[in-house]
Amino acid sequence: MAGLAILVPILLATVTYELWWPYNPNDIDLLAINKGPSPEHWMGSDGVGRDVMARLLQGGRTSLLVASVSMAISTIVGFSVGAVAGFAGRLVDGTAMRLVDLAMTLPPVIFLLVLASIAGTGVGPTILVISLLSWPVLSRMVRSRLLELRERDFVVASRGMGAGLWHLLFRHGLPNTIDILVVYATLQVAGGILLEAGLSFLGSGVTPPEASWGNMLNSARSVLVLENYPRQWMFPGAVLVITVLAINFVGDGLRDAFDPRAELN
Amino acid sequence: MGALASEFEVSPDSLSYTFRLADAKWHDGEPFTSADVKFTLELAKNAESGGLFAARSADIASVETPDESTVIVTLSQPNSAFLSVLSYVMMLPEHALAEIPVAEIGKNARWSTTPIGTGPFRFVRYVSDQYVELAAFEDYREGRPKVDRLINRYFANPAAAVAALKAGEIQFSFVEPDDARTFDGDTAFRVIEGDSFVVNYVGFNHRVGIWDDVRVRRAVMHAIDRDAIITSIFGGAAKRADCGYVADQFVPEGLDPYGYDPEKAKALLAEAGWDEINGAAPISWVTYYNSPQVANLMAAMQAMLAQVGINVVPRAVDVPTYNGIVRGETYADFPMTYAGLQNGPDPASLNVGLNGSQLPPVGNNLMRVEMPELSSAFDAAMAETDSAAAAGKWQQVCRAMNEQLPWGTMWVASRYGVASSDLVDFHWTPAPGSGPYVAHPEDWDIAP
Amino acid sequence: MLQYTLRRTAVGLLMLLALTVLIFIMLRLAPGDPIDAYINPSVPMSASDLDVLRARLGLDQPLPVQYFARLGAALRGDFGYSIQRGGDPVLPLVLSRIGPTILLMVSGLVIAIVLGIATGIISAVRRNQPTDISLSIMAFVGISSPAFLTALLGLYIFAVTLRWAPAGGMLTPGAPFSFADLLAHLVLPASLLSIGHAALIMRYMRSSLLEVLSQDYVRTARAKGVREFWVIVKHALRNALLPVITLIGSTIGIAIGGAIFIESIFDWPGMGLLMINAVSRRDYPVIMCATLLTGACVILVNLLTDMAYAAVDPRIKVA
Amino acid sequence: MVQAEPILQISGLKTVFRIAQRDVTAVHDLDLEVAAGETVAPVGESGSGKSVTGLSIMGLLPRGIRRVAAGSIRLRRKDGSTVELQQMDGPDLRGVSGNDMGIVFQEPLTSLNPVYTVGEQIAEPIRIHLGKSRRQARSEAVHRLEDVGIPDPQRRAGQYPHEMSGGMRQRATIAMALACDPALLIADETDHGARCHHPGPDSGPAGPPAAGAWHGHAVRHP
Repeated sequence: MAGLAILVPILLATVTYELWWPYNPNDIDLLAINKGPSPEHWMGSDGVGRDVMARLLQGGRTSLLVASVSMAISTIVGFSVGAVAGFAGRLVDGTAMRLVDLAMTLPPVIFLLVLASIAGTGVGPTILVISLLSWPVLSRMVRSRLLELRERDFVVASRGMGAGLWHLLFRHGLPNTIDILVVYATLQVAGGILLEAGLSFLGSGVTPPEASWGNMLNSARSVLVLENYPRQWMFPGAVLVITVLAINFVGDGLRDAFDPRAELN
Repeated sequence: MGALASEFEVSPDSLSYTFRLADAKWHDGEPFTSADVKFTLELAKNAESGGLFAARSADIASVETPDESTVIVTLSQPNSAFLSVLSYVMMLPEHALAEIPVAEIGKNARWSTTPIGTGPFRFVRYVSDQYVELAAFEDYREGRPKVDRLINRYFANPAAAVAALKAGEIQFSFVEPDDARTFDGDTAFRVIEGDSFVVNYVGFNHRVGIWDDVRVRRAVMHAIDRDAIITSIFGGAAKRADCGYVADQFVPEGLDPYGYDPEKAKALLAEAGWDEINGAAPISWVTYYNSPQVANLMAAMQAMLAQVGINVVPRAVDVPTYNGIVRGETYADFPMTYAGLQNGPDPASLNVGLNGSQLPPVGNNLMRVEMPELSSAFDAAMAETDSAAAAGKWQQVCRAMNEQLPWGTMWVASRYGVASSDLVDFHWTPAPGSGPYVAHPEDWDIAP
Repeated sequence: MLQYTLRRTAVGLLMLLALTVLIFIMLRLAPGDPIDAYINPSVPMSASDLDVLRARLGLDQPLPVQYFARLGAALRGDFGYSIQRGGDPVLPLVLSRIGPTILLMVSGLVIAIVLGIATGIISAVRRNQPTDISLSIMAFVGISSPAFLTALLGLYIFAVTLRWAPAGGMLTPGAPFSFADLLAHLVLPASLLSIGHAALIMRYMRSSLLEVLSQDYVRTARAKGVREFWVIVKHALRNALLPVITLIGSTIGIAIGGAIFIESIFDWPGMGLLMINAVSRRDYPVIMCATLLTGACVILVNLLTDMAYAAVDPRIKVA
Repeated sequence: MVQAEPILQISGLKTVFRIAQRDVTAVHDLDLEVAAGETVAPVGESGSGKSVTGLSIMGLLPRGIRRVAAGSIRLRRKDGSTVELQQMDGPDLRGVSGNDMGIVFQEPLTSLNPVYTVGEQIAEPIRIHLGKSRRQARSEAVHRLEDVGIPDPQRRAGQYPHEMSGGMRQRATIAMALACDPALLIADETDHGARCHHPGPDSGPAGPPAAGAWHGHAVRHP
């Protein structure tokens, strides 16, 4: 609950900031670069005189968008592959799992490089990269849950009645893995935000000057900024950590909610 | 090479160069002789060796060695860049390499584990991605160096180099211009400023069609407030470039400074019919620079160009990706670039990037500049062997660049090195690594 | 058991083959090749020179020809020469990097495992008490911080400002090898590396132990008069370790590719740094060999994890 | 063999649960006596507090959410001394549970630890309370398995719970509860195992344990 109390205002602020914050995230002011916080610029200005607060809010919008869309994609892909592997026969299962293993064996650096250079950099490719890196974990979890289930009477029964794969997936697969999915989804949003930040560090995330928390944090790479203008990375860093923290709390709460024993608390 | 010749003469027809070699020894004790020079130059000409100078040393007709310390190089045609090319060539010991097949030299294990040279320090070991260790060479021609060992450390991340410098683990390093500023006022360090000899430019791809009208290119120049960027983002550490050169002798009077004037830029665009040519469609703006400072520069320029109605989208890629793109034929992938090209100390460096005869695959004219006036200015300057007259010819090149705007030349930034104040007699220029700068490491010493 | 191992090995080899094909194709899809990486864009260079170099490296051949030539050589144990490093043979180069990565990874993981399991147990036993809450918050902050930021800050605070540790590298350059020197260079990156893992292990340990502590057999153990300490250590912990082992296994698998951020920020000469450098220079032979080696390690670790699982839990039959 | 003082004497027991900030009384004012050799079988509906009473005696209610609000539980130990279980704290109570009183739970599968062999689990209380060596405890455990009628006990002792049938496991849990010849055996709805076998009079110096069989349906005891 504490998680939601933090998350909702952050979400609201990033979505509505244009209505109440006078500065534009990409407006430069070369006469006022690297300024400290002031009544006009609450968080100061960055290396080209852009308002840090406006960039923070716009960056939050980008980061959250990247994280949520990639979460949706990786959840769908992860569930589908895991569920098909879990319900279909041994051959399909074996193939799908080797595919998952292969995806997990690929060195992420190469994956990133290639995807980024084929697809270019920016919001779309970043979403793609994060989704492609994340789905195998979910597939494994869904599959192992469904494998337990496959032998149970009701699945055998509905199979005996000639239920198709589609039916199995949505009538039995989805309800029985919904807890995994929901928890994974929340944690993946948090993971997505962190991955986006990491990608920016490697130079292949959302490209500047488009603001994202990742590329704002990335300015800490410059010793000048790290040392002399700490607020340029501290504010986005703090907001990023707090947001991820809040999402993780929500995820933890959901996990408890899906665990019947937790009611005893 | 330059450092190993004690003196040289050029024949009146500019075809024959006679070098007198300095009295030097290889690190294994063997004397450095004219045979080594002949061996090296012939190897450089031979494309099979995998050297990068094959095309540029193609003009060498013959190399003669009348005695151990004299070399006569004859060219098939005059080439004013010859001495400059020669200064890049590293001499190789014939006695150590002669029996290795030419095609194998590039990947021969013995050479990569025990290279020898004639410099003040000899190679001890190389730990990959970590450091090179060098030790004083007792028989160095100008006397034994003062320090016993020299270690050249490699850093993957510029911040780590700065950290190591600040932590006292290393005594000097190149630093990013921004990072150099963090040493201001710190008495434990000395910040050394040097000319980068690299002109940064906004590259217009002349094959995509949107830059054909010179008024559009001029509008770009007027839209960008270069002086403000140099003052604020560079902190003054750059010179405005109104053509490819900033060195006084190559810059004529009366160049158009393209002052910051967004209204004029808009007017020029309207005249040229920019709305018809491209309008607000996004233009991908590719660069291989990945430093935080360039990200800031490009963000500033993007915002300025947006004000006049040119919508550019910066895209930073790594060096191989950049080279892969700009050397390819898919012009739509790089309608615009932000890049740099070496413009000195030898002004001829720019020829290969701007002369119409240097279009790929022959040369490095990646923006596909084909401007007859500019090309002939380059040809004239390249053929001029009289150094006094050459400066005037290079001024012509500069003037043509300023008028025609094959590129939007922006500035020449300074390069920085930071050295610990403990270093004594430390002469070192933070210039491009391949340049012929005399650093005299044999004099360096660390204060007790 | 033998049959199982053999089958897994065969599948593993097939996967490695698939991996090489995949990497090969992906590398060639990326724009820029080793020659493009070789040239500094600000130094003039003619394209015809470069084509000569390409031909010398065989980069002008059709892709399948290049692939099978490489594969054939690799099967004979010849992994080629590094393009970037002036012809160093690849295999010794890559092998020389595995040691430092394993050293860093193992130290980091040992710190993480000890710290994570200990705090996880304390948290579970003191569930919802102040100790648990503060440990949990710390773990959440650890999980929620970007790795590169903690590494940069750690470098800056401990190496530059406080000067407690060297700023990078594995050994003091030029100094004779000493264990103390290695340790001094290792402490900071290993500790920073362990933060995220420790936090994750702690969370898993805590929830897994809580789950196990509510099991009937724990009650049975108490009913037998077993001391609380032994109830936890002997009866609960062994059961609770199962999911944690899976987690650690998959972590090892990922970490063998090198802790990219830590290695590049601290210039640790491991696989991560090698890979980043090789990728940025498009050093195909090095990338292929390194990928193959890390891929083999990941597959091996997966196999070992499954076996460790079977050792801890008699219900799981390795078959 | 009925003796004058009862093995177990419960008076005025009240056990309260705290669930979701509300107190729920699970056992209200219970009086109960079990004499030596006697079998007492409380009968009641599901949820009437039979199991809770058993757990209250053993001190096994989950910590944090339960408390025994009132009453006393007195147990006569194997050595004849009588203790008040309500006043005993952890270490003291541990000396009693598994030693002077044993409990058999409802679910035989889940009450056995899956990662140890049955023999190890039966031997554990013997080692703790009777101070036997690992080897001695092990052979004692085999005897206990034999006592509850498991054929081939030597082999069975080396098996893991999941390798046994449901009935086997049931007997194994009983063997575990009886490992130290407790004075009191609490059988929590152990209907099918308890009826079959019971240690004979020769199984220990204190004689057969008094048993409380908390059943919902019927009492079956020889």
